[in-house]
Amino acid sequence: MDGTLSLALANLLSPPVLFFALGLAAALAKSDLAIPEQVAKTLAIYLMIAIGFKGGVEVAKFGFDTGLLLALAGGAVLSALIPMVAFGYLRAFSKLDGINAAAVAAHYGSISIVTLVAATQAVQTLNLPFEGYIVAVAAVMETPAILTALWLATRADPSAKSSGESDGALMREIMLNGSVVVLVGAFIIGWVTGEEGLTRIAPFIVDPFQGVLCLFLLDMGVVAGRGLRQGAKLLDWRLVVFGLTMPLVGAAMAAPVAYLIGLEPGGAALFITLAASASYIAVPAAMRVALPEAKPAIYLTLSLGITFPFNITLGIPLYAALGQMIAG
Amino acid sequence: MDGTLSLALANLLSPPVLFFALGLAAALAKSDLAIPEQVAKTLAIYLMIAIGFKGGVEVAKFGFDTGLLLALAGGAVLSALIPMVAFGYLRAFSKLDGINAAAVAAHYGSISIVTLVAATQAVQTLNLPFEGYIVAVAAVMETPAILTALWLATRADPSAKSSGESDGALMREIMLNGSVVVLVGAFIIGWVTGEEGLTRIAPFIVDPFQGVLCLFLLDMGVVAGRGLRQGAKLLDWRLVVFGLTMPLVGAAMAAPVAYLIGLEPGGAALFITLAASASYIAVPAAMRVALPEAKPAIYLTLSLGITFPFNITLGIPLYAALGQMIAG
Amino acid sequence: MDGTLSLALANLLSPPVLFFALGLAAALAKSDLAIPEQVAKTLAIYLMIAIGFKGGVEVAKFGFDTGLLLALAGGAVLSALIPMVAFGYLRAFSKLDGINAAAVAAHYGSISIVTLVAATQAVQTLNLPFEGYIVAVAAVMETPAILTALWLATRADPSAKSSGESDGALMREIMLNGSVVVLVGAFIIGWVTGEEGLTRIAPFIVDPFQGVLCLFLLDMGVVAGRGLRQGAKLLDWRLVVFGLTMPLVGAAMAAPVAYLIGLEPGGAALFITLAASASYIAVPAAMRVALPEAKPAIYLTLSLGITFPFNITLGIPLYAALGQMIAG
Amino acid sequence: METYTKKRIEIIVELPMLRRVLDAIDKAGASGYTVVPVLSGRGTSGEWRGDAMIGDTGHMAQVIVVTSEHRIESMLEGIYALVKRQVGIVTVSDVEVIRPEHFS
Amino acid sequence: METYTKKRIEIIVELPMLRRVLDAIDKAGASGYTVVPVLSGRGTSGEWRGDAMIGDTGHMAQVIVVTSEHRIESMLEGIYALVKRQVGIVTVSDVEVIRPEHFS
Amino acid sequence: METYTKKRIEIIVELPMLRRVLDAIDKAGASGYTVVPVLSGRGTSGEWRGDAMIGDTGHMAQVIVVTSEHRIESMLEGIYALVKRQVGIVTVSDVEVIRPEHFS
Ligand SMILES: Nc1ncnc2c1ncn2[C@@H]1O[C@H](COP(=O)(O)O)[C@@H](O)[C@H]1O
Ligand SMILES: Nc1ncnc2c1ncn2[C@@H]1O[C@H](COP(=O)(O)O)[C@@H](O)[C@H]1O
Ligand SMILES: Nc1ncnc2c1ncn2[C@@H]1O[C@H](COP(=O)(O)O)[C@@H](O)[C@H]1O
Ligand code: NA
Ligand code: NA
Ligand code: NA
Repeated sequence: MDGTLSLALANLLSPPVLFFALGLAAALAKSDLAIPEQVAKTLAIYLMIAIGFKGGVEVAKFGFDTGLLLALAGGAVLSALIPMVAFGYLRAFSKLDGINAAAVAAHYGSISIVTLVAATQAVQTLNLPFEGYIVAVAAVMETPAILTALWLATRADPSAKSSGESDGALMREIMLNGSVVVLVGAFIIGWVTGEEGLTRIAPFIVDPFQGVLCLFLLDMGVVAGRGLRQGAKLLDWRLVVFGLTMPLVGAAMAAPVAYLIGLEPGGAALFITLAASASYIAVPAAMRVALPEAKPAIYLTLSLGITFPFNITLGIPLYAALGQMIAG
Repeated sequence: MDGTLSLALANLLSPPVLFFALGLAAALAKSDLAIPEQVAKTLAIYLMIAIGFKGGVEVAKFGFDTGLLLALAGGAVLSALIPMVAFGYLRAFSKLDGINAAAVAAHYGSISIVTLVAATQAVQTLNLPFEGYIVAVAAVMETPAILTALWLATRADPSAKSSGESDGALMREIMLNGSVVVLVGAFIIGWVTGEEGLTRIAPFIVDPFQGVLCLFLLDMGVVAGRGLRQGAKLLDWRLVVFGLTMPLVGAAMAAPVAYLIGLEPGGAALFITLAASASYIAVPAAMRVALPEAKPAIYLTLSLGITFPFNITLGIPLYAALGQMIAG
Repeated sequence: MDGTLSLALANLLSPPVLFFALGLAAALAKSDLAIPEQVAKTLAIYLMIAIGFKGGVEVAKFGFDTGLLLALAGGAVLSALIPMVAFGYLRAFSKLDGINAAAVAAHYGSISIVTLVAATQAVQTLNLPFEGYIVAVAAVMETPAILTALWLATRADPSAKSSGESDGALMREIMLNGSVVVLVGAFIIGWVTGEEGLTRIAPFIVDPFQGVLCLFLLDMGVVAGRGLRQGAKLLDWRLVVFGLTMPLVGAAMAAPVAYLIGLEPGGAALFITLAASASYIAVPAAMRVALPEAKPAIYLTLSLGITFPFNITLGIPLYAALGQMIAG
Repeated sequence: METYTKKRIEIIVELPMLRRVLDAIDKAGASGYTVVPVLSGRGTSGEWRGDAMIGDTGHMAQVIVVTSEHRIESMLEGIYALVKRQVGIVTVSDVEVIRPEHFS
Repeated sequence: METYTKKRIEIIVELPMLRRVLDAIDKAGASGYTVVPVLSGRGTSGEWRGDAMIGDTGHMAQVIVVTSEHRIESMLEGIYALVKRQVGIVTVSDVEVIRPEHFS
Repeated sequence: METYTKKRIEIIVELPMLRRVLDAIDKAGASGYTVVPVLSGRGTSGEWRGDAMIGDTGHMAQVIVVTSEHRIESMLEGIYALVKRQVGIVTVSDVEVIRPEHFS
């Protein structure tokens, strides 16, 4: 426990988290600080390449076992189930209507890559071993949640879904989404080129990685801060409570799965982090197309303004402790 | 003196200055060379983060003394006083009217971070010790000059200031300006995380720093060159003389202050550089709002096209020599 | 021969080529993956600076001999002659009319810097010595091809050239093109500052170079893939054959020249690569102005969609082998 | 120089819907369109700024279509069907063009 | 499809003044606005190019406001008070819209 | 607030031709122009997307010119001479302005 606390503190005082806080504070103080759009998009691609490639190299080094398949299956199932729990939680506890509850639920079934990146840093700092294929699990967890949420929404209100759009087309669009393609592609390239490939591009994707992450989190802080300023009026205390506790629910659902798969301590921590994290890029865009009546200000503010900061600061040390407990 | 000369030559033939010259030459030759806007903005943020963070780490390492407070106060006073001298100089020597003279004066009281960055490189090359908190002094020197200039302008022409704008709102806007926030924020983060934080992100903010500076100065060269092409017709020889000598006036005013504060040789050189440098981002924007009648082509061309190149090439070696003299 | 094959395989499985393939595949699968425009432009400038600077440093280190002048002259002559051969080839073999054939021919006389960059990587991996001034040769080879092509086009159809535009103005525009200016400028700066300059900025232009190249080639893959999707319908099998064999024709023309100049094995390989590569930035833009009737979808698809991928994957190992043969 | 009267439709639409709107424009028979970036905006669904967002949600673009009067009706219907439950606005104005064969 | 006549105001304004112009638009009661980036331009105060500048001074953006005829007068006055000493231009034109409830 | 009638010309032109079009506008006596970026488009010469291109070929920009009626004729001719063999479109519409002295 003491270890968890000191880890939490170390995490809070690490440069990435402090830069996130700086961005958040700047936005709340109405500073015009912002990373230009095109650069922010490129930083996101960079993070995908770096984490995907390194994951692939790990797999090339240590090979892979049935664990990979189990983890992929476990991740997909979690992504599909978590939205049901989230939906039930919201309908029982908050005042959200069916459509908005379904839209929010989709976000929590899906995942946040930046949260995974930050967790990977923490896990490495702690020297916890982890499976490189977790990034492949992340890719698999992006989309099932959306299908569950659409099903929940149409059960709640048959007219909820925007007409004329087949689920298949939407799924295809999300899975061909640039970030997923880069993540999976870099994973495969890392796998194919292995250590030798890594040596060639390490000065680009390894050495400056933490610094780039700081810059990206500075921007995420700005985005979260502005989102909070815009969206705060739509969130009552019940929704805030949901945004702070739903990650724990996801983590609790993922922990036994991680145990059953037999993941390493670090791998379990990352797997749990994926379940606990919420999407803020792919799922919101899908919701705009498929459930246009759901309010983006609600789901985006929850995911970006409440859950993301929670995970980055307090969640990750917790999931790391959890991973060590169940797999240690 | 010989040392100064050889230092000046070394400075002139250093990659950053040569890339600046390349950009300048390209723009004067009407090449379409340019660093895209969003990237240039990001490079500026990068420079702020790097210099701020490293300054903070220095303070974490060596602690700080009353020197910090003295330097902050001295910087603020200089920023407020230099515009008066500049205004008097312009009114006596050039043909500028009161409003334009006040607007130009504001720029010379405020500072240029890129000049500070370049000076820091020079000071490090010379192994001159300097106080990390100089970057905090830079932040403090951004704004007082603007207040002085507005006061000078309204004294010269009571209708000069754009109506309906309170000075306070404008000052708030400038102090919440993205670059100031990032500079100060990174300074604090560097201070908090210290050497350990630096180790983590040094491959991003330390190792490639000079290369990034080259890219940024290439862009500054282009900007200065185009500014010169556009604005040259508005500058007579008197204004050119002002642009080349006003930095020396600022330096002369700062040197005794640096001596009194008791700064180290490198710190004195940087302090003098701040006083000698002229703003080209924050102050021009403030002038557009507050003194719309003043001609941007005059103040921008002076600051960016005359004084910045002078400082980057000849000024910095001079200020380094001066710093060594008064503190050596 | 065996060495060539294993080199070809190693090249195919290197990170840069695999990232190119990833971009290509993503675009063909209609993914929305893309590097934002302003960033892609900056990456191109970065590559120019890096390759130019390093070339200049090589010249500073080893001095230069009459080889430089011979290589410059040889490059210029090749650039002017290759379009004639390409034009004859196209008129005899394909169904392109005179104007389109001339426009395509211009591209093959000019050069592709990214192909040169990739070839330089290969040559370095093989430890083949090469002359640093090859980058200057690249700059000289950009434009002569355009003049030849315009002459060919007006011979084929006197009304082909857009009226009112003097060739001189167009040439000036191309030679002041941002990338040429940066390439040549960085070359000179590298030359002037030498090893010492390189030490200062190596962590920016040397260490992360291959990684940045991967990112750039990812983008090139996307561009090539989209180009293919748009332009495929305009290319019949004859044009595809041309796009795959014309680089070999260029290589065959350059090999004896490289031999006569007496280039080192790596230098010969790079010289041959220049001749074998085709322009896709400067020449297309010039053609839009000077030969507006020629179809961009034809020349761009050939150059970017057929020849560039061919060179990057199979061509370069071949040219490396050729270089070793004639200079070994 | 002779000019011909056409209609200019300008649609401000959220990025996640852009592809679908462009497809509707194609289907309505327009010979072309142009997409212009948008930096920031305000409307009934609040204020936004592109550089303070991550992802496409809430980020608008502007689509310009120049087309013949007789296509307007069906085009507006196709677009309206798409955007009626989304944020976004549509305006139509008169313009003169010089190359009528360029527009259908 | 029924359309309704509105006014489209387009304002080209320097970035340092943008926030103030948007506030004036809000105050004049418009239900929204859209800001579009500008790359370069020329006017009485000379020629400029965004990628050859540093900072916001001299860099323009374009603001689009669709609003009702009856708000035009006061809106133009508010904007004019702001930009009369600045660089920048304002144009007004007629447009048809399909969702009138969207605009005030 | 009094307004004055002017013409607004909007030209969508390929980047390699942009400089030449701006020069033609200058020569025709307009007091200014504004260049706006374009993200993507479709026309008789196919579909394109700026972030899937390298170089300026096929990449469009939009030029806006506000000018007096009497200059339209010669300006359109100058522009037409430039773009008639290129891709690109030109539209003209009526606008009101508030500062007539700003436009020639
Ligand atoms: N009256 C208006 N004038 C100009 N743009 C508007 C207007 N109303 C809305 N918009 C644009 O359309 C977007 C969505 O509007 P809304 O659906 O009302 O939230 C806004 O963010 C603006 O970019
Ligand atoms: N006649 C015009 N047509 C289009 N844009 C213009 C015109 N005049 C000025 N502008 C734009 O407004 C900016 C400032 O104009 P000015 O205040 O005349 O210097 C210019 O840089 C252009 O972007
Ligand atoms: N009808 C249209 N409406 C709007 N923009 C168009 C139209 N036709 C062409 N364009 C724009 O002009 C560019 C070139 O058109 P084109 O010359 O027809 O290929 C296209 O890529 C579009 O950006
Ligand atoms: Na999740
Ligand atoms: Na100063
Ligand atoms: Na060639």
